[in-house]
Amino acid sequence: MNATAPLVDVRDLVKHYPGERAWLGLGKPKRVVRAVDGVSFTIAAGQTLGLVGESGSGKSTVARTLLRLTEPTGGAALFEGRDVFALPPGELRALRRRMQIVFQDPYSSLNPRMTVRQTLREPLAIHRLAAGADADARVAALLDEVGLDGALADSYPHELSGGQRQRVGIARALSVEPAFIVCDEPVSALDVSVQAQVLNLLTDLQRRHRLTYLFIAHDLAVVRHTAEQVAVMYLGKIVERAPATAVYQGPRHPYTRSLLSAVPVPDPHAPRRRIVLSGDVPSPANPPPGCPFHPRCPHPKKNERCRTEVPALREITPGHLAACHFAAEPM
Amino acid sequence: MTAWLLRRLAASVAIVFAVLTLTFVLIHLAPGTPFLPSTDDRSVGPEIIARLRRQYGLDRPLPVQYLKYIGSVAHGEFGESFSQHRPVAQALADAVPNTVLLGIAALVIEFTLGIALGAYQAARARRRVDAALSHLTLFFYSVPTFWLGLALLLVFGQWLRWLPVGGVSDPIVHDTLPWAGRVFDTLRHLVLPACTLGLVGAAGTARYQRAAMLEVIHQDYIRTARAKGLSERRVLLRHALRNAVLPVITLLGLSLPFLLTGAVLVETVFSWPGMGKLAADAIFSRDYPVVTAAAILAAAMVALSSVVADLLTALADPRVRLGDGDAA
Amino acid sequence: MLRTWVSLAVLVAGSTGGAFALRRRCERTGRGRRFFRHPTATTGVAVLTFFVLVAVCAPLVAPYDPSAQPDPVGLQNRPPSWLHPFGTDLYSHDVLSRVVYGAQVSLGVGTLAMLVALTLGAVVGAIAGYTGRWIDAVLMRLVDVGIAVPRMFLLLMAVALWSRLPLGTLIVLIGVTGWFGTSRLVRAEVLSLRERPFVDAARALGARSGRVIFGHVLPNAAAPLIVSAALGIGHVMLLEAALSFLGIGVRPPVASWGNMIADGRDLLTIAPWISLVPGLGIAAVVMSLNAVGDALRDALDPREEAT
Amino acid sequence: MTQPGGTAPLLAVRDLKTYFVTGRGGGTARAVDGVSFELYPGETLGIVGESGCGKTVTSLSILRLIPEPPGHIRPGSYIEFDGRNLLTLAPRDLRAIRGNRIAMVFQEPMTSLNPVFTVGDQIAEAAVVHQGLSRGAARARAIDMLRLVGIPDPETRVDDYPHQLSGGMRQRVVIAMALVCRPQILIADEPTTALDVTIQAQILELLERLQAELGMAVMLITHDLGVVAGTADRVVVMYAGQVVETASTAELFAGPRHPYTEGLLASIPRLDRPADRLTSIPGNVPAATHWPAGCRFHPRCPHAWDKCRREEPPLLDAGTPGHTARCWLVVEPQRRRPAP
Repeated sequence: MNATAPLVDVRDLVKHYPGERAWLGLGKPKRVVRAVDGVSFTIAAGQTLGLVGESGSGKSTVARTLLRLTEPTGGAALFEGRDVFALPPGELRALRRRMQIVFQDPYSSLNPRMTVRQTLREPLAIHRLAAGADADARVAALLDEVGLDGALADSYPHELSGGQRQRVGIARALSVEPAFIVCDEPVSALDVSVQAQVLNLLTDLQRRHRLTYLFIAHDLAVVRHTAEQVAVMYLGKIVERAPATAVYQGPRHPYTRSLLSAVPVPDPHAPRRRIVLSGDVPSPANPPPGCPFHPRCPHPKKNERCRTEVPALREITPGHLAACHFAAEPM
Repeated sequence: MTAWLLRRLAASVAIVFAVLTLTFVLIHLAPGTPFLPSTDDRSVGPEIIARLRRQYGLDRPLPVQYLKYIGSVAHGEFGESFSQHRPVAQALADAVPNTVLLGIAALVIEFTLGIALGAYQAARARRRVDAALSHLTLFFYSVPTFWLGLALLLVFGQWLRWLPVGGVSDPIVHDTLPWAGRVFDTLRHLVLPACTLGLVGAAGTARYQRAAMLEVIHQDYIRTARAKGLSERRVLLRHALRNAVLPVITLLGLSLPFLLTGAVLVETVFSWPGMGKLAADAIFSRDYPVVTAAAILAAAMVALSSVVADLLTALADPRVRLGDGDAA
Repeated sequence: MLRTWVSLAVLVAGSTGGAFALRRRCERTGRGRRFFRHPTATTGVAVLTFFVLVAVCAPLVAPYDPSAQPDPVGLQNRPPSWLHPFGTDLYSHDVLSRVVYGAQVSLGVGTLAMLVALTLGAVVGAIAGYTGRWIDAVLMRLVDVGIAVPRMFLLLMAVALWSRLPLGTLIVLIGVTGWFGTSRLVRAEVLSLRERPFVDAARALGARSGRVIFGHVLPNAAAPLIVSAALGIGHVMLLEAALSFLGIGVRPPVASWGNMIADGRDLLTIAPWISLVPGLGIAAVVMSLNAVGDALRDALDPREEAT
Repeated sequence: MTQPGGTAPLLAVRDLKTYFVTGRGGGTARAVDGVSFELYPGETLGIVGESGCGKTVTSLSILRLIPEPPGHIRPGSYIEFDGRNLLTLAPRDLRAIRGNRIAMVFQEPMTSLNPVFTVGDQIAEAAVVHQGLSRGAARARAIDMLRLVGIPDPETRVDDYPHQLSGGMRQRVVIAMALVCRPQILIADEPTTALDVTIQAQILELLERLQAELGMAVMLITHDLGVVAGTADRVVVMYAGQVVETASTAELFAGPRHPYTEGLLASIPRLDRPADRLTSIPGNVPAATHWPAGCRFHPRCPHAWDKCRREEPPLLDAGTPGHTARCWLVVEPQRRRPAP
């Protein structure tokens, strides 16, 4: 592994869910759901990639397959040079120490029958990192690290607030000292004031431990504060990928542009140029032909080609990729 | 929808087939041979047993026996009843209509009374009426069916002498009665067994319906209905009940096994000549073909009724009827 | 006779006091509060405790030997009296003594058969739910078949094979024919728990399947299982009683509440107490079990714990 | 309080207290604890706060949709509409207002529609009940309403069941249902929270257009100050069951006077102002059973001093007309600590 190689290198990740078959596998299977359809990205060590998309875009499926919580249909995911998708179970377990996940819903991501201490001691036991008094010391240190009172160690999740639970979830991910953490919408279930606390905590931890993040969000504003690179997903595909500043200042894909304009700005005097998209996100079981975005696309030059030809994700300017036939032209 | 129905029917046939196999396996697993008189019966000589074995084909290899068994059942032949000395099919043909009559009467009581009670309780939840009815349904849900039958028999049949104590019709006068009189006579005989079976079921249904209704009442769409300015009556009867009945319809399919189990007891208590009594009596004469046939028939009835319940659910619930589209 | 009265009084006092003491202790926790919020929960616990104590202390409580026939001619079908509080039956058995020993059999069969069914159901359901794919499909089709045959007919078929059924076999038979519903329940729980993020979190941390199932899935599936066990014991007791009533369950001279009801069946008009007393016994125990089950359902509801 | 435009309020909430008894030992949750505000004809009033601040309970209390028990509205609370107190109205009179003159839209379009009835039936139901519409007229009205809220192909959609529609479509149906009787007031409780960003934009646009077309007053309840900034004329900020600040939207965003409002504004991740670190409010919202003594915000306030811990501030006039804040800083501005 040389110095320039990225820590995470996902190549053409595909995840299709077969339609359920009826009774004992008889009967006609339903249409395949193309949850993720050829997604590629890299994340350099110590950096954050923001992965943004609406519900049904496949962003959470990317997270789950990347950690092999769901088996991928195709593609490769190189982590520290090794393909996660090809690892045998034993090596995969060892790798779990290096890559971790923080979930969206702090209410259901903690086992309701385990105290905070039990939750945090479990990973230490799994990987034989500490036991007995050592483990308790580690738990105390972890709680301190995420800004929780040590007295909460013997509480059950239902006794904690949403923000506190999410901190426990983060502490659990940190307990095995990973290099890479997937943050799957870590703040979208939290209140605004608590959301800021948790975002700041994640930033602090990243600096302190030189962590690499894949930060998943449905909202471009949240990612604005955390990510160096941003990728926008629509219907299982990445439609735009670029350094954060480029995405925010010069979005190339009409979908990114409307996403940006749809974020409510807390300033009544801000100029409102809301691009309201018509219609809904189509079902991934039945994606439209051609450009997946074309039925909702507000682009003035939209034409027959958009309806028939899938635009490739191509480099428009150095480091800035977009999947639109007109990405190179000024809007 | 038609394809779905065909699939469900195929599944039912498969289930009945599996039950056939199960009965066959049970027969051959048994200690001794159930088709034959008990071996500790000294009066039967070995040569008689050997003859019987040949007669019932028990000397052939198992696969052959299995195929023969399936084949004969498919033709509606369940063999010869030892105790009644006539084909099992005939005995069943006499018994099944009685059980069906009893079962339908009990089902009607179970569901009309159960749903009405449960819905009423939910509307009056946590008030005194609800608590009183809860205790009552708990009692009926907990007493042994046959004991309740005996108690009703004692009170209404023996002490008050309002209703006949057993049988399906009056053995002496029934045949001399005109058409309407015969129907009335049968109905009079039906009241006690049907109530026994129906009340126990109704208690269970009421408990279930009450819980379902309370669950529904807390749903957002009930709040929406209230916010529209609908009367409480309309909210409960139109918006809540319609949703709360859905799981109860599913229960209909599941309740049939319990109903048939109860029928065995109730028919015995009230000497109601149905399938249950036939099977129970057959046990004592070790009339195995009858027991097996009754079990197969009962399974077929259950499988069929679960298809009917599914069909009813589909008719009542647009989410099932129109497929579970996640998005349009 | 005095011994019977004294011990009964002690048991009543003990079970009532015990239930109230338990209630005082439990009310400190949210779960206990939710349990005892049910109007029938305290009574249920008291009645259950009473009958369990009676069953355990049967030799102490019963005034006579349950199978003794002191005077088959002169002491037939006697109504309740000071010496025979629940009267005597056709064979001059003391009904109270038989009810007391019958409690042993009825409660014992109910509990043991339920344990058999629960274990089978939990194992099958957990395997089906966790492994999925064809194992799940095959097991669940098996369960479909099991549910399709009315349990009574299945038992009739099985029982008909034995000319004299040992008690142990009866228990196993009732258990083996009663796990289908439990397995569906456990499977559904496992399926929904498997999708829960905390299970994913455990897998992401590198936990092996065993740890995931025993540490995360099953403890969270335990609540509905406990509830269904409480309700299930009552159900099995009714079933045992029904089989004994039909004469194919527990056979005399061993007393069970079911065969006692059968004994009194033909004497309903002249000696109703013979059937009435064991019937009320079953009703009381099953009612208590159902009441406790209902209260447990509320107490263990995870939705309540969030608030 | 000075009235914008000098008109009389359409709806006036005075000292509303809605409490919940949480069962033995749990104590009483004072979810809404003395809330007052008014809604003027034709305006959009934003009610903003985090979860647990009492904003939803406030909106449900207006139409008395609080489940009782465990909830109850304390005597002494007063909600004036059309010269009458909604809280003491006979049930029949209250029903004549619900869905007819004051309508509500709820957060979850998924669960606020009854799954077993067609959307047409559900939309027309309020009109059938309040205006006695015939079957045919009801259907025609439902189609009109579907067209009004921008659902394509309303003639066929009218016979759809809720599960056949997408989330955004469902919320449009819910809005159509609320507006079928042309109410004077629409209470929208987090109407876009459950929706995707692009769908949220659609729904906000729709609400704005409908308000202009139908001229009703809208009470928009939300946790998102961004949504308020784009749509509301005035804003009520709630914290811990109380109103902590009211102001016109322009003024609130230009010069918030309550430290909670300031904190809330600062903690929003902004597209237009990227910052390395967000400002956050420390701590958590306290439990409704145990509001802190004194100013309820003091444990989380960077400026709090003794007085805040002791005495609960009233809603104080913050200078400009219509701007009030429940904070001692309004009268003792010198106590404000400079930002670190």
